[in-house]
Amino acid sequence: MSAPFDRLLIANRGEIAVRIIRACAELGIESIAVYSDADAGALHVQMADRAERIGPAAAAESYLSVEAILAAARRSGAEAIHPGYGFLSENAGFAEAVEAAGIVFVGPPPATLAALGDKLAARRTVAAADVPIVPGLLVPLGDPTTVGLAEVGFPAMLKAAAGGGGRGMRRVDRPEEVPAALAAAAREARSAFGDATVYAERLISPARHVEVQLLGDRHGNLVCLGERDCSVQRRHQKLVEESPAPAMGLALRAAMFESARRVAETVDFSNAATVEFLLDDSGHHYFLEMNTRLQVEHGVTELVTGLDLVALQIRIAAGERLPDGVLRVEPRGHAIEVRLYAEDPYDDFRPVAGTVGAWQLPGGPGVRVDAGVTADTPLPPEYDPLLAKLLVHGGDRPAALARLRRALDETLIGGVQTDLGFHRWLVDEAGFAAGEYDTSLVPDRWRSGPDLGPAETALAAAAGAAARAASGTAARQPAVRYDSAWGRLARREAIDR
Amino acid sequence: MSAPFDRLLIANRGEIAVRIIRACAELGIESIAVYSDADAGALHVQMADRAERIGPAAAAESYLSVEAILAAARRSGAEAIHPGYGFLSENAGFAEAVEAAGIVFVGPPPATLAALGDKLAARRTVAAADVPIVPGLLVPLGDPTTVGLAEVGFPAMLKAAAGGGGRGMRRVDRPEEVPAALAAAAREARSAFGDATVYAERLISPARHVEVQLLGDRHGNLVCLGERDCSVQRRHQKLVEESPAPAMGLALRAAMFESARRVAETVDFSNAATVEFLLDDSGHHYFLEMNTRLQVEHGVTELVTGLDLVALQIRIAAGERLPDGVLRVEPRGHAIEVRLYAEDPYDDFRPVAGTVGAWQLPGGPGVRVDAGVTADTPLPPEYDPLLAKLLVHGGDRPAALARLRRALDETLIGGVQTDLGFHRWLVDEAGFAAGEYDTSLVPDRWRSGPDLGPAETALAAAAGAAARAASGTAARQPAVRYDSAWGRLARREAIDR
Amino acid sequence: MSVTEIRVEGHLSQIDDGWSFAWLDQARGTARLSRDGRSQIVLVEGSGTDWTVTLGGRRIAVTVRTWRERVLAEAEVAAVAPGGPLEITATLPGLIVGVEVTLGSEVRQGDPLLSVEAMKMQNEVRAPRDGRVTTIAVQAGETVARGALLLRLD
Amino acid sequence: MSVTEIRVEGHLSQIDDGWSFAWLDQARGTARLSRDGRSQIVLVEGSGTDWTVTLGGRRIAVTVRTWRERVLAEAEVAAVAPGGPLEITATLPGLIVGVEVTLGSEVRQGDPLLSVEAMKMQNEVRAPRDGRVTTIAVQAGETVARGALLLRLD
Repeated sequence: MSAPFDRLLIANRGEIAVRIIRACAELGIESIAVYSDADAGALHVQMADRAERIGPAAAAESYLSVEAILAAARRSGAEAIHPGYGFLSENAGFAEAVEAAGIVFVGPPPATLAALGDKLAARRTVAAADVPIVPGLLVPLGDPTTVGLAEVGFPAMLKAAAGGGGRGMRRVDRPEEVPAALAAAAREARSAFGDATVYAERLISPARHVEVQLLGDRHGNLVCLGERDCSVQRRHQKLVEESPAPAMGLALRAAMFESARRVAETVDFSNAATVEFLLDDSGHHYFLEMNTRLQVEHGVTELVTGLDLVALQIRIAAGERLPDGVLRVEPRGHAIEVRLYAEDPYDDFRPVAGTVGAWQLPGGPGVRVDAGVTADTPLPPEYDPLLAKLLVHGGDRPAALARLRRALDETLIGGVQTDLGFHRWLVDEAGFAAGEYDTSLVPDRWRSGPDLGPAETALAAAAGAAARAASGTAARQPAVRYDSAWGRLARREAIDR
Repeated sequence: MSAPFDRLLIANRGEIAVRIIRACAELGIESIAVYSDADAGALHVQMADRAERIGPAAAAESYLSVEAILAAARRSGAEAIHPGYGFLSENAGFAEAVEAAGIVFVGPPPATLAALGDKLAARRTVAAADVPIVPGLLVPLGDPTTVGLAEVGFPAMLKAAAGGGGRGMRRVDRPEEVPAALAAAAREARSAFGDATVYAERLISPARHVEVQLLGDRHGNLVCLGERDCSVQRRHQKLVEESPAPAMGLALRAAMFESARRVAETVDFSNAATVEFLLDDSGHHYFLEMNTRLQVEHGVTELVTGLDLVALQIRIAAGERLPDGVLRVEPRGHAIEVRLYAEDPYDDFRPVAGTVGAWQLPGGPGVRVDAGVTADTPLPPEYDPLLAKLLVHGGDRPAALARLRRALDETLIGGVQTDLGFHRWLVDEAGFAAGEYDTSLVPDRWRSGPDLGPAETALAAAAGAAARAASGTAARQPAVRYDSAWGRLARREAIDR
Repeated sequence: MSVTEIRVEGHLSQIDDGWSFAWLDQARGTARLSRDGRSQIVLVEGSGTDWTVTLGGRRIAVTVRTWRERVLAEAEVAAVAPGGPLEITATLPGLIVGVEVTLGSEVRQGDPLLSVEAMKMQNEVRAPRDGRVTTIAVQAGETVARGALLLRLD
Repeated sequence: MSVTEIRVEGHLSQIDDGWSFAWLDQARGTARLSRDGRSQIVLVEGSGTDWTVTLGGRRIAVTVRTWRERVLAEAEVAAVAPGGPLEITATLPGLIVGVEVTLGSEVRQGDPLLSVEAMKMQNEVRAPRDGRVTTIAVQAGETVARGALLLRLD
């Protein structure tokens, strides 16, 4: 099969840029990376066939600069641009500018991005198509707020109309909290999206966050590639995703798939998108939003379907038809993804800066890692602290969980605090292990994690003391043995090899 | 589900020991590694929960010592022993001694190992069960040889009755070559297996080497998990395996599966085994032998079936029934494995000694690596030079091949020559790419590989000269740029990051 | 090297018997820590007295100080402390085995004040600066908790 | 550093323009080699004059010698050669630009014998040992192939 394009530019960085570079390599397409000054030595730049500098470290002047990216595309002769996720991926203006430059945008049509980018407009459209939406306003929250909010009820969520990624969101439990929360949400929305419009939804709690993956070609074929449960979140942002969603009945799944299709049919849809829903504890689902791009967690769906979503996105963008094998695919087994962030889960998942030190990834059966960094990679503070995604696939959920536990135990990341310890805790957390969890898991059950236990303390003490005693010695040479308690001399001896 | 055993000892080393350790970790079983003095720092020792020394570097005194391994099992309280492949895995005496010690042997019953270990006896049994065997003798090649060989015809293969792994084999093209070849084969057979018995088969050429994976429990369930084409061989030993076998019709596949089942039914079979066949160019298949153990290439079948064969072996050994999902599994997509050996493909695949330097493995979708070494691992000359297995899975054969090419391009192994370059050549070799190849591929088409081309020479020259110029500089600091031809000064300049 | 004080996340700790430690890749901090035939890979980064041990993904600060380093560090703290009365407190929980000064004694920086047995080790508490002993809050044979007042200098 | 001779698997080679090279992990030999905006990761192991470059999994021996190292290496070869007449041959194909000796001259080790321009560089061929010039096989302006006889010393 001939390559869909000769050259494709990737308007992104980190692991998703690496993911798209790999897809290009497999499709026989020359990949063009772009990089800011902070990323000149980054992994995606090393791995691409070519790389184009697009500006200084600040995202607004590089990865968010339509002009800089289009100039790089023209310089390198790119025939297509894949935007990845985040940055300009859902920016209708960017997609339009790309197509105006005669370059193919790998994603839904620009008008579709525009229609779904306004979350409030999307609520109206979707509600009109008889898809259940989260109860709440269909118009912006105005002044006086009490009129609209009385209908919505409390607790409520204030949300940015142009929003996404958890920004511009505020929970309000009582009417008197509204003015301050609205001001804060509007300020955050204006700063993040340049649009201060805020609306209100009833807070669904407890709720699961479940999303449906869609793929459509430009010839009218649309396929629903199963769902993903993304309820493990901190700051309304996902940490863990799995497919199939635990304990979801056939009827509910069918109803959600039907809702997802209806949402897609309200627009001129093609390429890849995800319809997000909340599930309440009575088994009702409510449309949240439709993301018109590849999701971070697309690999979960790839593992259970055996498909390559990025390759399919590129083929669809080149005008190819979805083959029968894709339209009739059946999921197999169970897949889980955990996101490895440079964040401190013992301190409210605060992002941390620094440079990656050791970088040892797990291997063997059923394990996949999509990484954006490697040993000794500096982490620019300007960008998202996602280091890598660790994905596992097993015959069923218990097998996948056991594999995830094993894979996490094989992973060693030095230099910076990561959320690895959170994930390792999660695997053995009773509710998660049983598949019984919702979006309250992180705030209610993890909080800032367990205290350091005596076994860990003892191990850390031994390792630290031994490391100091052995710090002058060459690697693999002598071993240090403590035959005595704290305070005595550490002896060095040759290990028996 | 509770763990099948509390503790399991792995009577092997290298990548297969790591593979079994991973299965134990996922099953909740404590893993006990064994090691010779040459392996005290080896990866399998690092990864296991416990490790027991079993003797000096020589395999005969360590990994092949029944006494040393049983003593380690008793010391560590192991309830089961997994033999891996090679070493003692098909040794009926070892399996008997394990069971006599009250320990579970993870494999077929000892009597089955004995029955199938004698390749000549197996030929008689299998022929009696109406399974086609390679035409040739059913009795040892005696003196005078001409009587038996006249029936077989020329060219013929002389083979060790106790054989395996390509040892004790000789091709004879003319009657006058027989005496010397017979003496050599008998000598090699006696040295490798302690049994000089040799028989003769007609040489099937061209031939494909295709094998069928069987799995059976102790409750009468037997399942055929598809076939693997293993025709890419050097020295009658496999380098590459794939499933499904290219261009194999449904009728032939069904006939081979039926033959494999009949072979298994001639013995008291349970656990995992592989029935090997030769396929001639008229679509006939001939029984070669049945390997009563896990194959090196079992991962190929795991990728297309989604099963964990090692976990299933352990469950079967614990007396569990094969679940319905296993008995009715359907393969999906296409998988290919390439074996990464410390061998010089440019010098007749001569094994090389040394220490691994850089060790960068591929990642991303559809890639699996089972490695027995890591950066800085010394390679003991006493053992097989297999470093790792690189496996890929794709929607179809072209997708799997593209993925393999991409994964090989991401792999960097320093310190020793490997066969990586052979595999990279193979992916683009016209016959292999088309699925049209047989066991003559390596000797006829690769020989000792292509000569170094002008582009590689230029790149090597530039890299060597630049490395020397930059050898005093710190990593990631300055870049060296050649703005002039050979002979001028190399300038150092900061790279723009 | 004789190690006298180990703190894990700031808290005094001790090491159990029989650990064996070997670097795998010292430059990147990977090492193998074994005991009773069981081993695990740990990540240990740092140098001198300050180390970070990563266990199960959690970065744990470990301070490893010799007697000399501890005295110097404490003297440094004392040196920057403002003048006036100084309270000497127990840095480890332990048993007072000797009191070397009497009420009203004039002491010089570095003079021994008390002997405390802690974690199977006998440690001398020395004067962080010159001064006069105005309070002695403990006596030999008494057990003290961490942070307990031992004596005051003027 | 001025590089004068590069051999790939023993054969003289030259470097094209415009390569840029940066170590990624010098300890393990990974580096990035770029030209015209395209880059690839290469593995370069070794030190001093002897390097191994791994390309597509193939280990390729590369010798990088300065003029001085080359002369020393050749002198070493000559020094261990048995006495008697010595043939000086062209180590690179090139153009003879000057002959510094005449038939019968007595020369000392290190004396210039000829100038050869090769690969855009002018190189002097020096006497590997003391001796007398018994043959001059070339003249200025002549082009010689690698291995061609230049002159003989007795």
